[in-house]
Amino acid sequence: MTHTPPVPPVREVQPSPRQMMLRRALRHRGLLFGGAVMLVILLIAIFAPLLSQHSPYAQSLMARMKPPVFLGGEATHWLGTDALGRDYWSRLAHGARVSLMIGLFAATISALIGSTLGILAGYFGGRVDMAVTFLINVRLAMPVVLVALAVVALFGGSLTVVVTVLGLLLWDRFAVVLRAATMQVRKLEYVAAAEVLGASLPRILWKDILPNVMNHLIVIFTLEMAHAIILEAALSFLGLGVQPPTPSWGLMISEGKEMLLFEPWLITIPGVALFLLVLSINMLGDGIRDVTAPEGRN
Amino acid sequence: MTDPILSIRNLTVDLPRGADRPHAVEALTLQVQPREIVCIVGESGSGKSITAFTTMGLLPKALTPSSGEVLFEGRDLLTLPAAEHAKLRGRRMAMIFQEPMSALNPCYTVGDQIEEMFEQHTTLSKAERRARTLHLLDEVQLPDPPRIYESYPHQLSGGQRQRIVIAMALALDPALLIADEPTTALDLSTQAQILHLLKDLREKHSAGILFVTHDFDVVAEIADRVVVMKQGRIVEQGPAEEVLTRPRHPYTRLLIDAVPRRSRAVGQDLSRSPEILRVAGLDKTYHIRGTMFRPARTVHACRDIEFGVRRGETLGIVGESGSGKSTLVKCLIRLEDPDNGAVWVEGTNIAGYSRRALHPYRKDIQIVFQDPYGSLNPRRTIGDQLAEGPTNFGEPRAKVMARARELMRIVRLEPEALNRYPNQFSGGQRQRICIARALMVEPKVLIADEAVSALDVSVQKEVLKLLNEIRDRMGLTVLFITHDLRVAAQVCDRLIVMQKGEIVERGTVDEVFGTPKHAYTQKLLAAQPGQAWEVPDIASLPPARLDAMGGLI
Amino acid sequence: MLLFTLKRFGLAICVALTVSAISFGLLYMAGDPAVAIAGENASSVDIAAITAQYGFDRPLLVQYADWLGGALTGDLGRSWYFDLPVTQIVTDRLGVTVTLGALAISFALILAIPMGVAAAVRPNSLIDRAALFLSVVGQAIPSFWFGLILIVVFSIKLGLVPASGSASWKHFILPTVVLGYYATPAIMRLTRAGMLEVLSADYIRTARAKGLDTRKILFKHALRNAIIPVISLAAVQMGFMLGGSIVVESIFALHGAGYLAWESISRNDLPVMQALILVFSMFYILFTFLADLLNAWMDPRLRVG
Amino acid sequence: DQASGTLNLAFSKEVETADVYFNTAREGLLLNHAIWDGLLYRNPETGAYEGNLATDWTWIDPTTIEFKLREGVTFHNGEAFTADDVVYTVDYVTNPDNGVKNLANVMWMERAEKIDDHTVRLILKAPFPAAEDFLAGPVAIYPDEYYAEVGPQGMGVAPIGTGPLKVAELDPGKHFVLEANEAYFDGPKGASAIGRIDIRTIPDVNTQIAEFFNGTLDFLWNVPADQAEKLEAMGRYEVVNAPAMRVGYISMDAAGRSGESPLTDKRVRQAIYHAIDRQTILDALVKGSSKVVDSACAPVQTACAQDLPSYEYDPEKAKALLAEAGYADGFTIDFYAYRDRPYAEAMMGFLDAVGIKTNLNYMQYAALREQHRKGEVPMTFLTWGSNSVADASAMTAEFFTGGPQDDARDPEIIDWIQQADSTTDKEKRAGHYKQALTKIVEEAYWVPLFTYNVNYVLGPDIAYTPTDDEIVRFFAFDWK
Ligand SMILES: Nc1ncnc2c1ncn2[C@@H]1O[C@H](COP(=O)(O)OP(=O)(O)OP(=O)(O)O)[C@@H](O)[C@H]1O
Ligand SMILES: Nc1ncnc2c1ncn2[C@@H]1O[C@H](COP(=O)(O)OP(=O)(O)OP(=O)(O)O)[C@@H](O)[C@H]1O
Ligand SMILES: [Mg+2]
Ligand SMILES: [Mg+2]
Ligand code: NI
Repeated sequence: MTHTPPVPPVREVQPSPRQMMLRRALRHRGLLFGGAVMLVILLIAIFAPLLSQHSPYAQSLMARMKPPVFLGGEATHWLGTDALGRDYWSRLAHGARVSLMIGLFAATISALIGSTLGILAGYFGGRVDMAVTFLINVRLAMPVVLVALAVVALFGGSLTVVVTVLGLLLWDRFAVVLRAATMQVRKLEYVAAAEVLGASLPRILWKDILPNVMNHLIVIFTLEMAHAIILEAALSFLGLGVQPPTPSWGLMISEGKEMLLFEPWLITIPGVALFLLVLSINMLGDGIRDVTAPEGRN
Repeated sequence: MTDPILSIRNLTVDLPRGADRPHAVEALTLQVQPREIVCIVGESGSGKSITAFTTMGLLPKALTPSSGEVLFEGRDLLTLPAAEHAKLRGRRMAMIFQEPMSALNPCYTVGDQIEEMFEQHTTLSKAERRARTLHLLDEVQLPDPPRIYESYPHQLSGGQRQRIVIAMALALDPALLIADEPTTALDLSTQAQILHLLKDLREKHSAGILFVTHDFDVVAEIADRVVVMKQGRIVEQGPAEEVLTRPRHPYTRLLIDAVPRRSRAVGQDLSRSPEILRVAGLDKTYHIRGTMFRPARTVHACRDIEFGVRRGETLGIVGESGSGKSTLVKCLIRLEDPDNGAVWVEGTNIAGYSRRALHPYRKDIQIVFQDPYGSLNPRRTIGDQLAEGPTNFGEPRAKVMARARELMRIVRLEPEALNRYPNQFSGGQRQRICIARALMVEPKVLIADEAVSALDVSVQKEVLKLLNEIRDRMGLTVLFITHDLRVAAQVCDRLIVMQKGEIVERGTVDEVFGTPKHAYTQKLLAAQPGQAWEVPDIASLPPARLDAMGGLI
Repeated sequence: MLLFTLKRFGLAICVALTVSAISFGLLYMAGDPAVAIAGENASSVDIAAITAQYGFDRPLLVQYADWLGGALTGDLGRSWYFDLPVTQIVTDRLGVTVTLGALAISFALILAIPMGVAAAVRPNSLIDRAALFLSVVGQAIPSFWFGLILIVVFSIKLGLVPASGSASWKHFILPTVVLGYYATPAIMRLTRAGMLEVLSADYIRTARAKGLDTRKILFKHALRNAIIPVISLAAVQMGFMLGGSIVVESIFALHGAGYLAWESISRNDLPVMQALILVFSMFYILFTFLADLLNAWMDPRLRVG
Repeated sequence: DQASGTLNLAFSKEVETADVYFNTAREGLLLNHAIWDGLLYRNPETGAYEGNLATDWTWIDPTTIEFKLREGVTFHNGEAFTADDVVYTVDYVTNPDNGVKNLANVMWMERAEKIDDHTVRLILKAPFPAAEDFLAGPVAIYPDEYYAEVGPQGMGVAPIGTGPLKVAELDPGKHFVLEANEAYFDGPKGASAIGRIDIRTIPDVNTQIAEFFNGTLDFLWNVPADQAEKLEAMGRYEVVNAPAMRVGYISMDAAGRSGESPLTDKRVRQAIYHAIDRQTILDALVKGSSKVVDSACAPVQTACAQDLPSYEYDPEKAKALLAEAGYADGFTIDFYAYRDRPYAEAMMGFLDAVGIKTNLNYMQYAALREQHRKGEVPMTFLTWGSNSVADASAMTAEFFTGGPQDDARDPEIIDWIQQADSTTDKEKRAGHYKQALTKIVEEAYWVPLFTYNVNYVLGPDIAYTPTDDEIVRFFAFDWK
């Protein structure tokens, strides 16, 4: 055998991971739907002041509970007014901000706590893992709704308190999933290779572990974001969520619930909005999970 | 000639749209006679398993047979209703799979799982079923059948499990037995036993066996006839003796040529060159914490390991799975901390160094791992990963990238590949990239831990050649870990043989393979399949002639 | 096994202790409990008397040790509100909640497992899509909203079932649906994913090669393996449900532990809250423990050889 | 409903114990009236006090009353009612060691003395003009032998009284079944026309209304104004609105207990008074028979003067006052509340309009009261129901006599109220109260808002006339 083998060409057919992800994303119906709804809500939240000519706080006690246009109301308040005569559309639009903010911040706090714990436990194993597992167990054993209610009841329900409490209570899934994912990635040989090549610990965590557990992180982030939004609504429903007159959707449902049997639209409108938001976040999360399924083994 | 048991004619199986080729199997024709072992060989992805699955009626939903026929006992299986086909399975045709570890349901005793065959296909009473099962267990040479009968799969070794699967397959005396790489996952001595068992059983049960493998040594050991496949097509078939010693098709020749020889052209004399790495008294014990339901135990993965390697030398480390080979190298590169012992690299003992103190010595020893898919980070470009090492040792980016480009050329990849991601490369290409990555920091010692085990023979050959070249060109010292004795013989200067964490034998290749002293080494050597087969010298064969379609004339 | 059980038990105690310590600290940090005991219309005179009577002027640690000592002997103190032993109140209310939780988890399992299996057997089929739809929608429907809608439709409009209370089995229908529906998506997804994974496992291929009929393959070989993680999840969900039945109980006026918890929060009845947090966490620990045992029984790999 | 002969009612909160001396809930007071009797009875129509367990009573001196007890009365368990029961009850509840919860209800009594089996004397600690009202309200007479045996806990789960209704079943906090007391004496309350009353606890108003629609509840009370309007509009149910003794008010930290605060400036407080359109809130949200008040007590209460100065709704004037006080640009302040969130929000809207930004802290009553007592609350919306005691002292004494909930700490007011409460001269008393109430308005220590009202909704086959003291008299129901 005398000939040298030809230089094997790079497999042109295979696009880069990012291109593949994008391609899959564009074919994923759930992701597109979730993304679109989410985008609309996001835009509404951002441009809330421009989209409504009334202030969400302006009361008009003589024009209470005016029905929305589709139930025979007037066009000035096309979604009607609430029990204090405030414009429902304006509150809904501004409420999108609050709900998104609660979801984002609470999920961010828990992501920071949970993924740090999870990644450290998964990477180091041994005692660190035991300690983290214990913490996770403690956290799981605490009844979330009960503790959240108690804390909000005792410390008052400002936005900050609610976000912090939810953030401090919802990190378990981050920790559990990232711990498992990190353990898996840590066993892979490229981590060993990086170590042998003299990479420092932070560098390995940052460059080799984090990017490869990122898809889990994002998926859990969306789940917990939805979870936080629903929980806040539940707290508000029980009267222990954020403080009025902040226009949170949960609060709107809680205020509208009083008239459930007589003016059902009062609770239906924010209820549907909340449902759509949570639905879109969840679909987005599911989509991301499908789309970012780690490629490699074809 | 008697009637064939199985006769596949002109079979074509379509792949789903978007696959890299339109057909998994194309225009395939083959026959299996009673008491005949027909081996299908070919590289990964050539359609061997698909052929087997089509016959069994176990094709994944995505794949559909589009033309041809599969005649079994006079009936065309492709047109047979699924329910009828299911009735044949297990009773008239049976199958053994590659992965014994996962082929059995972990939730039921193996006795129960064998008995299911009788339950499904016969009307035997409970007691009879049990008796027949115990008999089968005895027949596949399992010790203490009543105990095995009550065991769960996880309580048995891989070889034992494979025997259970075989027992299951033979339960109802099928006319056809299909074995899809049944020994690939087993170690040498177990493989030898299973092959022996199959040969015996063919006689006793008068079944025809379709045996799928990619290992020519196994073919040489058991095949009556050989079918060679490439990309879904049969390129050559004939009696074993004929195909193995006088292959006619270039592809068959390429494959056989790639089979490592059992000897190596003697390299340069190294007795004068200085010792670059020395290991002494190295111990490593794993304490496995008792998990929820299992008691704790300790494993002595390495015990009192001692050896030295000279500059430019290739030291082979062989031994069965679990003998401690990987643990040893992990201790050398300090992915694990040895419990005891010293590791001298050019006179510096790095065994006890802290992480920080070790840093400058890191680049002296580099490693290439087995799994071509797991050893590259899928989220980083090749260039970024190649640059990792030198960057960590503070080299300027420009210089690093220049070197990366050069190394890409050395491992025969285009420099543009640096901007791509691992998923855009094949397994063999990935192994080259890993070698390049290891070489980026200009190591003194390169460890290859089963670096070619996961590759097809032809690719394996390329990579081995590359390694050889690089070693000679750069004066590298190589620790070559493998369980494949052929490979070891071909690339190593000296060998050490490990068993249960200890070195049981050492010496030059000729010493170890020619006059093994330790019983374990002897056993290992004896278990090699196809020893009678002398790999032909392809260059000396007459040139092949092909028709326009790539078929033989 | 025994050793393991003991270890698990020890761990469980540690977890429960930590939970109780955290909640104790948290609850006592905010405000003077004496006011809570005195109640809405009490005057200033009453409050001073109560502070002394209950010993709220002692250091927190002493109070905790006191409480813990009592808890170990089954004495969780007296409710400030009802002035009855907490143990009595809690055990009294727990019945409804445990019944509800058991019904709800059964409902969820009965709904989710067949759907999950059906979805996995025919991926991308109509039933798979329906299951997926149900699970996505189920995750997004706030349970309080769902509960109110059910009352309006099934109780007021159709008059099929009572709206509130716990007097007969009929009263449990709506709460069971609301609470159970909440756990359904997760269980269904896990069943589906587990079945999909198991169905592509080698031993299923072996079973098919043996010529077994589909029913046997699905139910004997596949489901048994796929169900193992579902058991753990169901245990966790059941634990969550007990703690999370607050909303459902308050809507349907079920006087269970969840409702008691919520009321105790409004009443600042710390001994009861404290006990409930402890009880809920104990339940969670108990369920996960039972699930582990059940799994060990189901999965021989987890048994001691 | 009538068919089953059972009247179905719902409490919206759990009652901690049926022993009325150990609960402070409104529901407890209702049970008190149904199961027990006081010595006296206040006729809800005339407001006059009538004999109940006592047939006759005379003031011997300002601190001694002598009662002639009704003869032939028995408790539900058959125990005869005598002077011993009165003496035992008074001695028990006034003994601080027994830890009665509502001390204010009983601590004005010193002791009781038995003269003979049916004559008893009550000795007061000091002259106490509201004594008759308390004796007609919260002070129930217990059976001495039974109570000595079972104590508060036994009484809590198996109450025994002399009242028109007796307890047939009791599940603490959850469920009460009352039955008519066939042997009830011929007193001012009258016997119960309905044989059986079933009271469940249903916290959610919607659920209550749902059950009401289904006919599984016969009567609702405390129905919020909006829902009551809708129910009335349906035409099938009778909705009755009755005034309540509860008064809503904003208390401001004039004494500066919570630290540096704009509210220490009288002009700022007056501005707040001017800024809130109480009438509009009342018309839009509170509705019913409520009235805007300027008194720090309920108009129905004795000595609660109504001809007081007032501040009309005038946002411009409010702004001017603020500017004068140096807050032309307004300020931001914490605002606390514990109930009626929409009312609070409405007030916040009005304050916002004159430049006062408020951060709402909506918390549980216990927590708010605790913080208020510590003097950490600059401004809060509170209400007070006076335990249905129809006397101005039930409110002013609690909040303007220098106690921990006194945000004004005005020595003059403290003095006037103390003088008023230690005299039995009705004229003088009224005079002092008027002085105090006037100064509270002038200094704008509080913004008294409005009285509350209660909506009662009657099922189709129910006959009942609600009263104006927030007390549902279970024994006064009848079928149509
Ligand atoms: N379920 C499937 N869906 C799509 N393509 C498949 C599927 N299974 C196999 N293939 C494709 O069919 C071709 C033949 O595969 P097959 O499994 O028969 O290869 P093989 O010769 O058995 O290889 P190996 O030695 O790796 O087992 C390959 O290109 C493979 O990618
Ligand atoms: N991290 C670990 N923890 C516990 N036990 C381990 C660990 N790594 C290896 N072992 C055990 O140590 C022994 C030696 O393992 P090692 O991986 O070194 O074998 P090997 O010779 O490389 O086998 P193979 O050929 O399968 O790669 C085995 O019994 C293995 O189970
Ligand atoms: Mg194959
Ligand atoms: Mg190894
Ligand atoms: Ni060649």
